[in-house]
Amino acid sequence: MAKIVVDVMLKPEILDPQGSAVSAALPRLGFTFAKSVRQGKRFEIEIEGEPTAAQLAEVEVAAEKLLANPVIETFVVRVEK
Amino acid sequence: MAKIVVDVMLKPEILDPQGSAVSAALPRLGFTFAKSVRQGKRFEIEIEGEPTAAQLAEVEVAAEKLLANPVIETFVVRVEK
Amino acid sequence: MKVGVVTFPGTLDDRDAARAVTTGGATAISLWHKDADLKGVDAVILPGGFSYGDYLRCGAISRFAPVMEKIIDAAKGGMPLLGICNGFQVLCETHLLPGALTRNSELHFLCTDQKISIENTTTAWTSSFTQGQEIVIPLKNGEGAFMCDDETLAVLEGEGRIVARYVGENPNGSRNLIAGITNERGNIVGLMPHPEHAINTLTGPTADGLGFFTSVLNAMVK
Amino acid sequence: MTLDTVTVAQSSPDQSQPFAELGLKPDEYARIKEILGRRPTSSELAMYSVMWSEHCSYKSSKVHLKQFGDKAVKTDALLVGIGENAGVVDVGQGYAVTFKIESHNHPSFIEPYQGAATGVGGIVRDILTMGARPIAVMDPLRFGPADAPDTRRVLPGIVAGVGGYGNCLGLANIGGEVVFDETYIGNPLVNALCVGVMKHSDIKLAKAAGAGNLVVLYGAKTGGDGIGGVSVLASETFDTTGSAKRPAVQVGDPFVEKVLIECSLEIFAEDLVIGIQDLGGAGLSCATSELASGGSGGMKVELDRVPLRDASLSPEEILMSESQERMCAIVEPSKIKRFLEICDKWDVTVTVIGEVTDGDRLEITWHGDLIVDVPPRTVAHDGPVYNRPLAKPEYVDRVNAEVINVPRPTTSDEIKATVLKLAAAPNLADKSWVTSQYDRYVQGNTIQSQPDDSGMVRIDEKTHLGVAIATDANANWSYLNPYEGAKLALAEAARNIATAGAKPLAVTNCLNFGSPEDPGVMWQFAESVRGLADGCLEMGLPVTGGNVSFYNQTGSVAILPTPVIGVLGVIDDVRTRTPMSFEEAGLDLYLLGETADDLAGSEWAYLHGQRGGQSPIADLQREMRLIDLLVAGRVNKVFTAAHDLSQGGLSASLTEMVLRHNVGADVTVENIGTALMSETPGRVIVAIDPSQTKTLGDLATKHQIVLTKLGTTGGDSLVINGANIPLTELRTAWTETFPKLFG
Ligand SMILES: Nc1ncnc2c1ncn2[C@@H]1O[C@H](COP(=O)(O)OP(=O)(O)O)[C@@H](O)[C@H]1O
Ligand SMILES: [Mg+2]
Repeated sequence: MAKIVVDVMLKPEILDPQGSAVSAALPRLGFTFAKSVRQGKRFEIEIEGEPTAAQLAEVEVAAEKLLANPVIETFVVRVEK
Repeated sequence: MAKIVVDVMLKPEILDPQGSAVSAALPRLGFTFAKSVRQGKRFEIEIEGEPTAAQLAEVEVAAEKLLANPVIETFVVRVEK
Repeated sequence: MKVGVVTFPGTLDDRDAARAVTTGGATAISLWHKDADLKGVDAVILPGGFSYGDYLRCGAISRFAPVMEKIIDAAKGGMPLLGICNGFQVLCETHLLPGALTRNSELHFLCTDQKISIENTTTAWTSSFTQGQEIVIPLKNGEGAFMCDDETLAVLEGEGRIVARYVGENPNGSRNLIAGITNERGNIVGLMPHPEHAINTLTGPTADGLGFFTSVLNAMVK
Repeated sequence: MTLDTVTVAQSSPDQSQPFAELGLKPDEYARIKEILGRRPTSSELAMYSVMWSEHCSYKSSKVHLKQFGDKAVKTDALLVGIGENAGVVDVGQGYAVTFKIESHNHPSFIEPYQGAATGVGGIVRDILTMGARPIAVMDPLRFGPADAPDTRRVLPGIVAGVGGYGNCLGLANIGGEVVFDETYIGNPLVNALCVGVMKHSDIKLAKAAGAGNLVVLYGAKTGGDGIGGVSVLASETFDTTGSAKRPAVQVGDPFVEKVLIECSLEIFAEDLVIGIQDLGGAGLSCATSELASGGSGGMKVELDRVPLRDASLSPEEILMSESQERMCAIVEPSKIKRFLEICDKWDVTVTVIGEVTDGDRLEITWHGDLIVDVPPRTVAHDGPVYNRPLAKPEYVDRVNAEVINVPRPTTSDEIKATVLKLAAAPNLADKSWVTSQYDRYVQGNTIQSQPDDSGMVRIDEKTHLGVAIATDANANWSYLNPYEGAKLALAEAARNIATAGAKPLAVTNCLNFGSPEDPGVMWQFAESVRGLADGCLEMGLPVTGGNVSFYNQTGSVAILPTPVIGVLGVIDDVRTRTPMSFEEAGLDLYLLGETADDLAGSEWAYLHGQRGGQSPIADLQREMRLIDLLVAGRVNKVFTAAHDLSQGGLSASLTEMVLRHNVGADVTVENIGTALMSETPGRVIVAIDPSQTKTLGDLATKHQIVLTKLGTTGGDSLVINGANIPLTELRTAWTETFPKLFG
């Protein structure tokens, strides 16, 4: 059984109020490490057996069609151990 | 400039309504690869320069305190190239 | 005239939309998300609510409902189509309208009596209003901030496709105070606030919303 | 691990069992053995432990709650009384209304968002279970001090949870309360009320009758949610440092619940169920034992058929799981096909898990092995009953003897400062930071919601029949005098209904208290119940149901006694309601009722750190005359507006009235140092057109209510005894408190 991960983030030019809220909250709690924070989504997809190239291609299609909205978001598909 | 990523997922025993909804929608669109889907959050934190061990430790603390809700969520901190 | 009102699982304001249609003088026909035909309706409303719980993204799952295929075809052929709130989100997900609706800038659900100005009275749903008319109708959503790239925004502004704008303080971070937009042809309108909850002063803040439902009576399928 | 079957239990009578960890006392465990004639199996032990917990069995409160039955008023309006999932009241025109409040206090402290969300989800299923369409919710909330850091964690989460769940269900939020006090700091109160409407013929009950009928589980799959939550959280003093028990956090899925509601209503409409029960606290243990004891026979359940979200769950855990959004129905075999079709239409998971038998046992098997064999009544209804010791706490006489010593405004500057200070007090300030996160419009029948005295919904679009609901508690008065405090809360809720012109009809309640093992707390509880029962009897209002929440304390400090009382009223034509405020100048303002020096337990005293003195004594006869006057005045169109006086007294009520439509008022009162802030109960401000002066006077005389002219409406200031408070300044004070505190 393997895990395919799809990371979905808002495009850089799209306003991210959630990320901004985190950015603003961190220094209030005394954390000063962050220059900026963006918040996105992470999908963990469990599949049966090892992922094939065809399967990964299918996940790409599903990500494009359903998991991400290409108007405002970008995504990355990868296999995680 | 480097990027620290914090992945936050619901604990496995906690119900994930969003993941279930995606799981249910995929086969309706003809995608049959997924045994199960869980949906979480991904934070991309930009920092100045290369991350130090101390900085990563601080991010861990911030994740525990702010980015994740330890009652129902787990998180992983990592550096991404 | 028959106006279809679609119910997806999790739709909430369908009865209200049907009531507004009736009050406006048309006949409301209920359409189920699994329906394969449009029951001969002359126009369609995608009402508000939390279809599929708003999970993933608002409207992202509903857009694939069987009934949507027919609606998309009919709307491309000129049938008047109004998406209110969640319906607007569905229209953006189907790409019948450009842009997307994202999280309110304050990050919580906001229910308020909102003043908007009607900026385009040539659409199928706004002909009963006068240009620049200011009305007050409820706004209630968690993800109502209209976002698009600069190019799209320029096109929308340039072609007068902003149907309604918020008046006063920006309630949710929408670009250019956009509360509603239309397609090039003017038959498809997406609107974030809820005119169906402002059809009388007994149950709504005003009766200002009725104009959307009377407008469509004048719009014939071309 | 081997399965602990009935056979195994019989052959290993001396095996030790973790009854104490499950919250059972040694005598309770002995009683279970006595009932069964053997030791319980681990599954049986699980069932008894959750069902005999305080939360499910009401073991400490039962002896007191009996009064609601014993002292009950005879009324034909009550179609279903206490005991079912919720009471049902006849509101005329063939309509029945069901309403109930429940608490979700402890889970909301641990995980504010999910705790509050699942609290709403649970009460909504109770209402649905009666056969009604849920139409509106309310949320009486209590928090620690507004500026306490933990309040900043808890309040936004709870509000978001109430909204997140309720909004997604399409239920209008028509009111609630937000109250701050130190005693709630480690123990916020999240009470949730739901109201539903149906036709008389649609009423459903929790009973499993007719051998051969099927037991059907539908809705969400069962997971490990909140296992042990019921018994652990409700039976033992809440202690965050306690042993590592199963996480008691349940996560709600409002979308699944919304679909479950629509699916159930369609099933009800086709009359496909004999009995029905929602799965709340104690999950399947509760649903199966209650359904079986509600019927005439027994029940057989194959537990391995239950659809699981987590395949590793043991049978004990499945029985105890509190996974949300599940229902259990009893269905005749001839109707099951249609039942399954409707579930399929809504994509709802549905499974036949057993059948009704003509025996008298509840038998549960796991892959064919018998793991539970009990008389269902012993689980559901024959739990232990405690007559716990009670004693009037030492503090009562001491604080009652204290003399209130607070500033009393006399000059214009002092009057203005007092009004502004009260307006900005967190307990009295504008709550729209909270309420704007709730959908008040959905379903299109909301006539009144915040900031009105009561919530009001239309239930028939043609006849305009409607119902109004208000919830109230005055914990400060209950602390000083729990007997009077409960009566006063009842009176206040009834008055809040009547200001709109609705007629009070029935009562629900949520009794939030500290540990019942503390005799002082038990005394507060007993006095509150006695007060509420006496009050309801005197006012002719039946108690239709409610909820008790004990163990609300932080360490050894109990919360203030907080009996939240909900009153439901009916109004024959919502179009004729009396609004809470005026939109025009030139109206006359009058005060109905007399003002005494009632600063004990008042907001003004609280703001000055004083909690002593004597609470007012409820005069329910006068309250009833006032209610009659308000209803008659509405029917005869005497009032332009009416607004009740409560926390913050005249100052707070005038503030709310003038800010509602931004129309000022000029009033003059005698004895301003008392009159401005006193909270004497039984008072209402009314606005009338001057042409109604004589009618109002006649009404007051007829109902023997003291009438005092206050002044007139108009202008852009609130002027009190010459002190000029511009509305802009007043509005700033009133509205900025919450955004400043919570962002
Ligand atoms: N948590 C809440 N949810 C919804 N409405 C609320 C809540 N808290 C307060 N409200 C509403 O705000 C208004 C003012 O509250 P409050 O001062 O407690 O009223 P009252 O004094 O009449 O009991 C009322 O309409 C009440 O229903
Ligand atoms: Mg009131």
